[in-house]
Amino acid sequence: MARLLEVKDLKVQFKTREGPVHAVDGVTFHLDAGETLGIVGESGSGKSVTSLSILRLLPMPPAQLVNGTIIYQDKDLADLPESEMRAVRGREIAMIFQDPMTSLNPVLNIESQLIEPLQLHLNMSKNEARQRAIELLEAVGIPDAPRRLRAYPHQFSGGMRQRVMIAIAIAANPKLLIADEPTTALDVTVQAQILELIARLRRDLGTAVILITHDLGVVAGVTDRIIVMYAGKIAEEASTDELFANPRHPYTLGLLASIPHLDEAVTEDLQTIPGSPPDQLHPIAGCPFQPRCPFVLEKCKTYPPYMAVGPNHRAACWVDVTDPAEQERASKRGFIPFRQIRHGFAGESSPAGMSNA
Amino acid sequence: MRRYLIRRVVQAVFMLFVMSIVFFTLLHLIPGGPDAVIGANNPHITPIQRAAIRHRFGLDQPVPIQYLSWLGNALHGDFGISFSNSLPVAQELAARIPATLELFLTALGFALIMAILLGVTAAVKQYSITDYLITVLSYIGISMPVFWFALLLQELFGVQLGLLPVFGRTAADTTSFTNLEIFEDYVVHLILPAIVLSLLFIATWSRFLRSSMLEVIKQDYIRTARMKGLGARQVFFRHALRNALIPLVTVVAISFGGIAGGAIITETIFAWPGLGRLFLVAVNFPDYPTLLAYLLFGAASVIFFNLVADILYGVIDPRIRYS
Amino acid sequence: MTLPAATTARASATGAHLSIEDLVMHFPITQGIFIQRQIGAVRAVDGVSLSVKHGETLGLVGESGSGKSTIGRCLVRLYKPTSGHMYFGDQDLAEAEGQQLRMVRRRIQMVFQDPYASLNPRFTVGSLISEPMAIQRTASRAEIHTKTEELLERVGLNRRFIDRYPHEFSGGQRQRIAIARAISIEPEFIVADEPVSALDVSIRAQIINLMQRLQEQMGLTYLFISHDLSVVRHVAPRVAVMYLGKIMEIADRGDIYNEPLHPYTAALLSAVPVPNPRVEKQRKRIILKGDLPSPINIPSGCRFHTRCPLAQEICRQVEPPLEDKTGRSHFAACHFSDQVGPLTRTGSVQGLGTI
Amino acid sequence: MATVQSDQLLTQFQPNEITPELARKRRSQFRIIFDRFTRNKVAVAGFVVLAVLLVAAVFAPIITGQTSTYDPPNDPNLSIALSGPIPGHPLGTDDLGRDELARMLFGGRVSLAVGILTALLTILIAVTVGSLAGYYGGWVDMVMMRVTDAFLSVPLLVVLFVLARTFSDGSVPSIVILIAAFEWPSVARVVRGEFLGLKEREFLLAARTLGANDLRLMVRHILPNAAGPIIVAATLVVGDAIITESVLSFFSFGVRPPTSSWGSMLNNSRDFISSDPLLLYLPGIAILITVLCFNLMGDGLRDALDPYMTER
Repeated sequence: MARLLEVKDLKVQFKTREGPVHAVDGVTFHLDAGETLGIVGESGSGKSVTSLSILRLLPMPPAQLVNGTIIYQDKDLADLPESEMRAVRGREIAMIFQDPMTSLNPVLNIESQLIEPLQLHLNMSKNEARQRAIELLEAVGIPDAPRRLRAYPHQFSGGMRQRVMIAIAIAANPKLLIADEPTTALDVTVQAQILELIARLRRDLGTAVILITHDLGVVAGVTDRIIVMYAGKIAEEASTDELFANPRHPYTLGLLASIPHLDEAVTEDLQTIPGSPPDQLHPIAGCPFQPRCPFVLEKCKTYPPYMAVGPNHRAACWVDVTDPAEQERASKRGFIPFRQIRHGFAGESSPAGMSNA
Repeated sequence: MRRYLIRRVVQAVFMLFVMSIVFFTLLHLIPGGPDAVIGANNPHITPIQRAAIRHRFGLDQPVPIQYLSWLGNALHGDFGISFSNSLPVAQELAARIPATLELFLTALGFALIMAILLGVTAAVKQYSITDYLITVLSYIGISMPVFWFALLLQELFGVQLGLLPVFGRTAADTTSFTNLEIFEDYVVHLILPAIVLSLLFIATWSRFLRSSMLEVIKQDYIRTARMKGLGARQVFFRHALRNALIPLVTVVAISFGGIAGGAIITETIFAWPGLGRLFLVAVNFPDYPTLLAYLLFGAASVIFFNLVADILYGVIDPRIRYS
Repeated sequence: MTLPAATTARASATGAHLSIEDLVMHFPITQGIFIQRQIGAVRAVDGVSLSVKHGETLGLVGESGSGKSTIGRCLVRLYKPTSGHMYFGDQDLAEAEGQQLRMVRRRIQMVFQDPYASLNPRFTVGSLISEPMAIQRTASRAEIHTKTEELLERVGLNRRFIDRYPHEFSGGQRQRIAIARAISIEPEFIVADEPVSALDVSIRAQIINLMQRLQEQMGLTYLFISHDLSVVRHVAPRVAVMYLGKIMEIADRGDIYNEPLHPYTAALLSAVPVPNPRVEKQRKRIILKGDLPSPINIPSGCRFHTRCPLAQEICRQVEPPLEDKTGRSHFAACHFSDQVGPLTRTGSVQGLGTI
Repeated sequence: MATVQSDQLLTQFQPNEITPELARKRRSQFRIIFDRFTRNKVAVAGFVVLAVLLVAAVFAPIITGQTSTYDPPNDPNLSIALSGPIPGHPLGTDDLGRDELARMLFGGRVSLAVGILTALLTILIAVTVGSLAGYYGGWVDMVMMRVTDAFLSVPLLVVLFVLARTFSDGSVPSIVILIAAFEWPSVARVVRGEFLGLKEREFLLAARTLGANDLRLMVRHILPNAAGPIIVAATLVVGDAIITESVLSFFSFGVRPPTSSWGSMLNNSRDFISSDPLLLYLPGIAILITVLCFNLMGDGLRDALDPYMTER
């Protein structure tokens, strides 16, 4: 597959009174045409900042692109002139955001917001654009599109607004769609609708997708590959199946073990990751996960290189967490060997619709 | 929306009615009220003359009756007769309105243009020297006593530089002027008072617009607009300014309501023959029928323009228009 | 307003600690020039009956606008219910006033969703945790300090933090502070309103475990309100599902998750993403059409019929009662609960347009 | 088994978890606010200038050797009238030959007194009305807000002139009462807004579920969180009141001689603009600087008093 995007050693900082916040701290990844990549992380992990810096949508200042290249096709977006960047935004790469309630301009009707990218990038006349806008609204599942075109954002529910947002994003047929927590603000049944829609559009249009979320469940179903971020760095990267089947970073391991799984038997206690996510104003020397890590070693004080731990599988950890000896050592710090969910699951206790029938 | 409108209008009318009672009672019950004023300047007045005057102005009736008859007349546009020159108050006021409107509209129009220019510039160039300069100037504008500023301008442009007239609305004698000269004469007389009157508006509005603009720029939908690939100009004027102007529109509308009080200082200092000067003369006399009418005029304009502000807000903001 | 025989749910509630009967909470919408008159109501809770056994956890699940949080707030009497009863022991919480209400508040406490918002930023941790003791006068001035330090350690915080302000703590630590405050006067019952939703994923397990440990140690009873079905399944042996102000289904954990008897529960379950790609790729989803109707204008008959894949004519007209469908205290309010099983197995994806 | 391990984990890790804020030395609430205020250099400058002005005004009688509260030394000496700066009179003399410096100090005493006293009275009324209306809502709110609306519908300067002419005896207290009577409604709205917003906040709901009574909720919980906007409003009222007083005095409706304020001094000096412009400049600049400093300080306080401490 053709390489679409290549991000190398991206560093983004926010200038504050008390010093720089190292929001993204040396992130390297790539994306192929038509691929769906998941970026998973908690608040402050740098996942959203990474995605916003691709389109250079961060407010600068206080944000500052300190280092790195963002090669899209053959252009480096990191130092493209603003005028050329505008031709990339919306046309080549488009984005949808977390909060559909605030992402649409409240004083403009849907039509004028939706035809903007059509007129700008596809040079459509107003009439052509209006026709296309109706098709787009229908494509994202908004009933009665011609009439709804005249409506204002506040007349739509959250789920409908996110559909409008998606229509705006795909209007000029971008090659890459970045979805930054597109369902976090929505209810679970609406989330299912939106994820379904994104998956279908991706199939129909062949668009590459970067899906950013804090919810491991959301990425499990729709992505080809996943990046796990922690404290502005990539902790682990693998194909989706491999990541869930064979997690190799203690953070991924902890994350998977600490959330209750609907497809598993109910346990007495959840395994916890002690402590809190770090504050990027005061980064920890070496591996940022060490204060919370049961596998921690003396050499974790220097940051581990990304090590290939399998085909298409990288992890930034000195420890081989699959080694029984290491697990034994870690169990003294409270580590519970990772539940064997991959080797089939107890059919009896798995909720409706989740057993492999 | 229609129901809301009716409700607001009814409320406004009721408020004005309450105001009229309050003002009437206030002016008639205070020591040194209308009764005491009669003949105050004439030590030789006889009790019979006094009674005649009291009767003529209806002051021999109980206050509630006086109020009702005043109200009845007022509803027909009759606000009584001035104590100072025995002319109908309504007529006096009406004669002064054009001069005040001319000054007020010029000043507000000028202020609006300046405030938008300065506010938007400051917001676009946040933290630049221009921004600091505008901020400093608006702070000074807010903190400056208007009458003092007026005196300084008068001294500088009128007396020292001799560039502009400092008193009145027109030259004393305009009979020999051509039409163009008459217009010019109006304009040069307007400049200083209009600048003085607009100072406070420019300062407050530009600061208001700057902060509302900066607030809007932070919103998610501005990021959406940039995501589409729109240029800075379109993002700013099409997406940001519209949202930032909505609250300013209501602030401006409310400022109109201050016409009665706002004109007093400027008109007095520049000897502008408008309502404000009429009022000041009435206060000093004291000419109660004129004062009462003026107070009501003031309250009415505040109430009316508050209403206008509410309605405008609904018209401009689709979130309210459709709910 | 007539309510269906939802009260049968009470029948199973032997030894119930808390028993809610026909709870209604309508927020009036008023309009008027001088005198406000009511022109409608937000029917947030529209006739709910349920009970919680001593020392147990009842999970209350629903999407935003379902009324689940309103029930919680009625229980701690932040709202006075429009009608209905909330029996707590022999006391009706709906009726308690004045001194009675103060005494009740000693026995029922609440933990809120957002630990950034639920702690007064002007208070120190010590004064936050000790405030209930000061108000309820359950401890003397001298005891309060020692007790506060003990409470801090009990929830896993250092006792040296007693003089610090909330903004100095992380989200997980703040929620511990909020929990310490709630248990400081040794209540019997805790309403936990989305206690982990605002926390980072890696923190949630800490708080869930803490709450479960405290339950064992103190014999607490929980009403655990959440939109997260996985979390509720983990903490609550019995679960109620709400939709638009009513309970759609209430049953034991195993029953409700394995064999839902209401299409809404089934749809909710099928919509929850599971962190397992193998399961995800095989799953059949029930995608509900449309949006949640407004709680001002609740649909006739079964309130779920506008979005239900099983809806028939009868659903538009007759509101189904909440009744025991299996004889194992598995209550569901659906005319066609026997068809929910097949629906779960096939899934249903509503037709959508194509590009 | 699992339980034991995670319990062990809890005790092992949590108590020692130190966020960067916790790692710092403990600071009192006052200290935090002070630190944040001092970061705003302009606001600090405003505060310093105000402090100097206040000290000068407070010690005006000692500096000039006068014992009266508000009245400046009245020692006309027409031989040195309108002198401009001369030895013994660093700022010159007025049209009656009285020392301008002494008059400025006493004028400032009056202007500052009017400003500060008005602000105090305004806050007292506004907090009472605003907090009751915002907290209780319903008909209490309805009645109080209609009254507030009525006051706000009054054409301010017009009514002030009329009332100053009729009610006021030209003393400082009467001016203070007059101005405060029309300053409180807008502040009351601010207070009401704060109370309305804060009473729905979760921490307040939490306190209510603890059984806290209304008084405790209002005084211990809401008021400290609303203090910021109230204090800021107070500083703005000071500036407003000083200007309003100067306008009243300029039109001879304010304080009456022998008491003088900066405003009445301006009224007095109008006629001497050509002969001794210093008499016009000094009081005007004094008003400008004082009001400016109050406004700058208010802005600094606005940021320093933000209760949510979004940034340290």
